[in-house]
Amino acid sequence: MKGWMSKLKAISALIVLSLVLSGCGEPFLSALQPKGEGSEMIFDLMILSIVIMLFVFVVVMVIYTFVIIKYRRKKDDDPNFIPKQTEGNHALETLWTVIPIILLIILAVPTIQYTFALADTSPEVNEEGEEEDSLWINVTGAQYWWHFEYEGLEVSTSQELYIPTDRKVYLSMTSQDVIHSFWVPTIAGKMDVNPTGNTNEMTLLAKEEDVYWGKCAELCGPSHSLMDFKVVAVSPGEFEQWVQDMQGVTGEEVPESATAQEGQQLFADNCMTCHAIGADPNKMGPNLTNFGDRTKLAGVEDYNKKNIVEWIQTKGKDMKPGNLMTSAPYELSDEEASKIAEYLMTLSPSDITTENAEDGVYKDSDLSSLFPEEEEETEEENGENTEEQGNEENTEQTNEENNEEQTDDQ
Amino acid sequence: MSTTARKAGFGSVLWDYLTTVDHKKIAILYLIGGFFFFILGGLEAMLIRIQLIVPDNDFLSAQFYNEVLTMHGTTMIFLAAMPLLFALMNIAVPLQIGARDVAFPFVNSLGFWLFFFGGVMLNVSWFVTGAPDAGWTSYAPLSIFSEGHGVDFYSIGLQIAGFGTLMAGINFIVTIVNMRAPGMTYMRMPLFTWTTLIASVLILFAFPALTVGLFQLTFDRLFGANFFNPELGGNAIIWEHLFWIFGHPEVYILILPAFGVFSEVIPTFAKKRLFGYSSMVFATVLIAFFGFMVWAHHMFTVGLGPIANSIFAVATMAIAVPTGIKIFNWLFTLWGGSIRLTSPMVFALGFIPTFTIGGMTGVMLASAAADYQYHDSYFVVAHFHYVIVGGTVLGIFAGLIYWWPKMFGTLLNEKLNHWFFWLFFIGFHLTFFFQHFLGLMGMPRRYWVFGEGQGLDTFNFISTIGAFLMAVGTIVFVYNMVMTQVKGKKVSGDPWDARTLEWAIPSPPPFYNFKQLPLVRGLDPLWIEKTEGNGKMQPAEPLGDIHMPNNSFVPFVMSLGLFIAGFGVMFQGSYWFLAAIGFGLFFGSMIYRSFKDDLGYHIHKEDLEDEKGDGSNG
Amino acid sequence: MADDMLKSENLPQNPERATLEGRNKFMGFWFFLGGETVLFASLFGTYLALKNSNAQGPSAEEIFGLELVFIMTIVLLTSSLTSVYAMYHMKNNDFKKMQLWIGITVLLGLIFLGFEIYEFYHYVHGYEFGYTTSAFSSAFYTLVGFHGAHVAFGLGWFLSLMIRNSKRGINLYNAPKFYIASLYWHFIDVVWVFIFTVVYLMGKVG
Amino acid sequence: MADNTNSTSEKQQFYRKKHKEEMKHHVLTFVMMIAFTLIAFGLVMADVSAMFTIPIILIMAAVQVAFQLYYFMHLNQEGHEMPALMIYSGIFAAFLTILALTTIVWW
Ligand code: HEA
Ligand code: HEA
Ligand code: HEC
Ligand code: CUA
Ligand SMILES: [Cu+2]
Repeated sequence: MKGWMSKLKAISALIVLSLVLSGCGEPFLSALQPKGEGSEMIFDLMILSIVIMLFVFVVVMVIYTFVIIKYRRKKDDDPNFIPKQTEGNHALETLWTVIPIILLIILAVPTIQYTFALADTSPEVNEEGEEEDSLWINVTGAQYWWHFEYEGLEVSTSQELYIPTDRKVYLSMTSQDVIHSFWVPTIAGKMDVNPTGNTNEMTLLAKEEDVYWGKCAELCGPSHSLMDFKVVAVSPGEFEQWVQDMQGVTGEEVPESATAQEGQQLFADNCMTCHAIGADPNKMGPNLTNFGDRTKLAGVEDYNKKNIVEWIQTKGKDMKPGNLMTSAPYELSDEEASKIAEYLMTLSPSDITTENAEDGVYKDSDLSSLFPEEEEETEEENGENTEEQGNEENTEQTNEENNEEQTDDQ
Repeated sequence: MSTTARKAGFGSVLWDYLTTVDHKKIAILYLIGGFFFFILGGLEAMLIRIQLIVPDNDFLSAQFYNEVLTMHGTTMIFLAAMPLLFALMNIAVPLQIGARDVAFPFVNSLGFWLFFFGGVMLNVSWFVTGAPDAGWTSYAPLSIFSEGHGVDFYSIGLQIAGFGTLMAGINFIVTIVNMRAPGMTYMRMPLFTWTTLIASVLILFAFPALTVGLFQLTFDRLFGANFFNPELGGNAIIWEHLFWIFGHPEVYILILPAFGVFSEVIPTFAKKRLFGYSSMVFATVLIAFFGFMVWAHHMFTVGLGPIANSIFAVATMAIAVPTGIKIFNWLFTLWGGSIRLTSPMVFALGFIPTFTIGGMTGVMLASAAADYQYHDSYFVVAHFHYVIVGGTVLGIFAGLIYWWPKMFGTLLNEKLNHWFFWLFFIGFHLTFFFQHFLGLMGMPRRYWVFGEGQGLDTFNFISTIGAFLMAVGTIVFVYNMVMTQVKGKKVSGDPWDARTLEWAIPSPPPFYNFKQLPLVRGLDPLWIEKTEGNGKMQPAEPLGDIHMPNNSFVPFVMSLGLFIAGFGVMFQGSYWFLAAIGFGLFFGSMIYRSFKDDLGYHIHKEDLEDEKGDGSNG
Repeated sequence: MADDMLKSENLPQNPERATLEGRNKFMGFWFFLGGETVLFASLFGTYLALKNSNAQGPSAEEIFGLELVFIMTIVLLTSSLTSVYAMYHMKNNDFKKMQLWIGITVLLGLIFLGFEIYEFYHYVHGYEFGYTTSAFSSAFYTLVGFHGAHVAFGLGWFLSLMIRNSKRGINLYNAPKFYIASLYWHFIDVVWVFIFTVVYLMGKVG
Repeated sequence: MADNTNSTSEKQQFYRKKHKEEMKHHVLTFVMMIAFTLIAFGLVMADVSAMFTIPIILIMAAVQVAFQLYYFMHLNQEGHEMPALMIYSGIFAAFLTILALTTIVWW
């Protein structure tokens, strides 16, 4: 199957590549420059279907142009000329029934294959034929931000999803209010997140380190178009490092500067009802554990102090119309807001940030430190309210082991 | 009793139209209503495009954008495209089958007024708490959480308009089944009649699902039901299914009559019999049949699972086959013909490549796995505008220009029509072709703004420019329509040298259509008489009295009743009295109607003989 | 011809389909019933999807009492037969008997409706099973209520026909009206057969 | 257009007889329907296993409905081809709707 698909691809390369790769879109956003397993498979399918369609179109257009030129009534034609009134032609009619059927079968077969392949969430198998541990992430969509919990790892983030490259990442997806749709064009197709107990699953496999842009693709309210997120694909080693750094955060860490310390206090007083730092399960608002490393504020705004202060003071009213932080009850002076911003910007527990999504250091790792033996059972239970159950016991062990590993690495 | 007042004043003309049950006048009402909403929907489209002309534009607010977007889709589909198609069906179908009117003239009028008041209801929302903002698909639970009364206007307004559509649908089925002239067998019916029949059948079976969905939405929002409320066990997927069980057949309701128009226009101006008539009929039926089995292709990313997705993907692709049959039949009707490039024909010729592109992107979308990328991106927006504007809207314009003489007895200016076509056509491709790429480049649909630096600027800019061209084209057409009526130069009964029955009588036809029902001797009856007879239809019956239905104001009152009741149900509390008044009017009218015999009246044979011979029915 | 339509002598065999208007009504109504099939299918589908979504509220098994529903079923089935009798007499041009049988049908319909109202009342007050209790309750009341509304409408229809035509016999103008009203009544019965089976019986079986 | 209203009493007599004949069928149909309802009711009351009961009662409901349509509503008589076609189409659409709503709503 792969064989003739790529042959077809070769034939069509001339026609299509010029069309497609002529800088169509930005490399971090365009589905036409696939950099993940899912998007590459889909891209194959697109090329195949485009080739078929171009063929059909050419046939139609050739006949069309011919007829119009040939059979147009010219000025000096006899206006009383009556063409032959043909009723039909069985041979022709059969022809244009059968050929489309064949073309459609050619398209349908890989469509079904890929549809099943993309829905496959069984564990990956390594060279020895053993099942590898699967990294499951619970994705929650909310108006207008995304929340990610790494199952069994006691790590939560929002807005920016860190994943290891060359490794299948499994997503278990729901919504906490309306329907959203999780879309990272360059590495995978999209999948809706549903609020009514229907959990969806999909996989991500990024083949290159990069920061990929994600979009919400289902109308979800005024700020639907501002519900951007990022997928940060780093090498497995870096990922492992990142997880361990994130696991260390409790939210109690005292920042260095005095203003930031004041900010921390203000934050605790005003914001902790909705926001969490550390693996706290609170997801009324985005988890801010590594807020200092964000590339964008609230997914779309430029990340700088001025904007952060404005966000806090306006509660994002104009920056993200209709967002749910507008119901926050606090009143803060500009100065206080600035202190909070200062504090928030210090929240950078890990050296692994979006910048690391470019180089290939820490490449070698099989993430095994993240999957101690005991955890295997919890994987089965993913889906329903995983964050409360099961993980609690494992936390301590995980942390300990992680710490050991960390020292090993160094 | 007849209200065909000669040289009537404005008041009596108005009254005549408010009470008319004549299919030709109802066609004009549908045309006016539909075109008004088309302009409105078009203006909304312009707002959308202006907002998206540059990145991070703040021409519209986020909330308002969603309202405009929702109303654009809803208005165009329910209040513009469908009524305009009904206008064409009303003017053409009874004449094409040689009937004096539709089966239920009263219901025909009721259908129109329900549509009209439903449309008004929807648009009143602009002035009361804001328009619906959850997209024309109104997915729950967003539509449940939506504040204000926008979505209530959507659900109640569409409910009312939907009843009207359902009635119109049943009416056409019965008309075509029961009222064909002697000799007009099913396989001699013109294709437009066929597609009207099949589209009406689709209406009959598709709209009830919407009715139920809308009731559930209304009950959830207004009466605390929990169909879609996750907290009490509801499920939002139910709405998606019901909406698309209706929604997909709906798109074939939109396209099939347009196919019918082209199947009239192309043979007429190629001066050739339609190639493969019976396979055209067969393909129409097949499209309708498959149309009911594919709805979940709008839900590929919802998570139904690979089995369901695969089944629906394959079923969807299957529709390409009958549609392809049609495309090639049209091409081979042209083959060997003597093609006149009149304006309806130019629209038909513009349709073929445009719709083929739209259909092809449809098949690409049908490839479930690939749809994970396309879905809810501008690729889909491009697809459906290619099929809707490139198919339905071009079909409506072709049909409108083609049957304009039958409606008004005048002929639109050909030159201006060609200007209109080229402006609209070029504008159309500029607007929507590049949207395919926008979608693939990562632009989701229903986006109020797109950001800078994402490579989406150029194509969006081109798209907006294109939309302006379309608007200019539309203005040319509006100007043409107005000027033609102002000049009022009359034309003959058969200005296009056409083939079907409606051209055998004067333009516009007398209110009883056919003095004597014609005898149909085959497909394209008028053409047969032109080539084998004396060019006139032979009568199938002796001249006799003609039975005509009475005008009635009741449809207007009934619809008004539902309109008023809608507000009562929506605002509740102290407004319940409105519901009482409204439903009172509605049911009261029904009872009045059932207690008052409506036997119609007769035009006497002698009066018919007095009418000037129109040179048609011998 | 118009005046002929109001004469009740010399009725043809199928008076409901003897005129074009009659045939149109007849066809149109049947088609409408085709559409109603989908309408009720959508309601049934929703009900089936939500029948276990009783949230904290009562479940189907807890509340349904089959005896009453069984009696209701019998009543409605009987009313279907009585309306057939009415049509039988219509075809024999026996107006009085027709009115009588329609009267019986209406009576049975009223009994049915009365039971249904009692049943709902019982659920609401006996089990706190209101319209807004759960997704299941909304789906249940909407499905059964839609049917009930159809019954009520049918009763109104029959009554207005009886009253309107009480002073004149069967004629070509009103025969189609009576006929389609009886078709409607049968259809309501058809729907109920499924409600009885799918909602009540299957609700008890689980 | 109307049926030939030739009303010799002979013809009337014939029709009356025919109607009577039909009426007999109707009563029979009715008895069957009551019987079916009773059986279904009995099965459920007797707590027979659900695996068995559900298909049986569904089939019986379908049969009852067929009886209603064919006998009470005369769908089998001539002149009912179009109505029959439309009812079948409606059942087809209805079937798909119910199938979908019972299978692909929860997962
Ligand atoms: C007039 C309206 C109309 C028509 C006719 C069609 C026709 C088709 N549509 Fe389209 N569609 C819409 C209106 C329409 N659509 C709308 C409004 C939406 C979006 C709704 C929303 O979300 O808001 C939509 C969305 C939509 C989707 C969902 C996309 C998504 O949201 O992810 C899909 C997916 O399968 C689809 C497929 C098709 C197919 C396969 C056809 C086929 O019928 C096309 C068949 C025609 C051809 C194929 C061309 C001619 C054929 C030949 C020349 C023969 C040879 C061809 C081949 C062998 C390929 N459509
Ligand atoms: C029949 C259906 C129909 C038609 C004809 C159109 C016509 C057009 N639509 Fe369409 N559109 C939809 C149905 C239709 N649309 C639907 C269903 C949606 C989805 C909604 C949703 O997501 O919920 C949609 C969404 C949609 C979007 C996507 C918005 C988004 O996702 O954010 C866009 C964007 O470009 C768009 C543009 C246009 C344009 C430029 C036209 C043009 O073709 C319009 C051309 C017409 C005019 C320009 C007329 C204006 C005339 C004048 C201005 C004349 C001036 C006045 C006088 C003479 C008095 N439409
Ligand atoms: C009512 C709950 C609530 C309260 C209280 C609240 N927030 Fe938020 N916050 C939110 C929500 C919801 C969002 C996500 C908004 C969006 O993106 O749509 C958010 C987003 C943010 C963001 C952007 C996050 C990101 O990942 O880029 C920052 C920063 C922020 N809040 C800071 C604060 C501060 C500081 C306070 C207290 C002074 C605060 N919030 C109080 C709910 C709240
Ligand atoms: Cu979330 Cu759109
Ligand atoms: Cu579709």
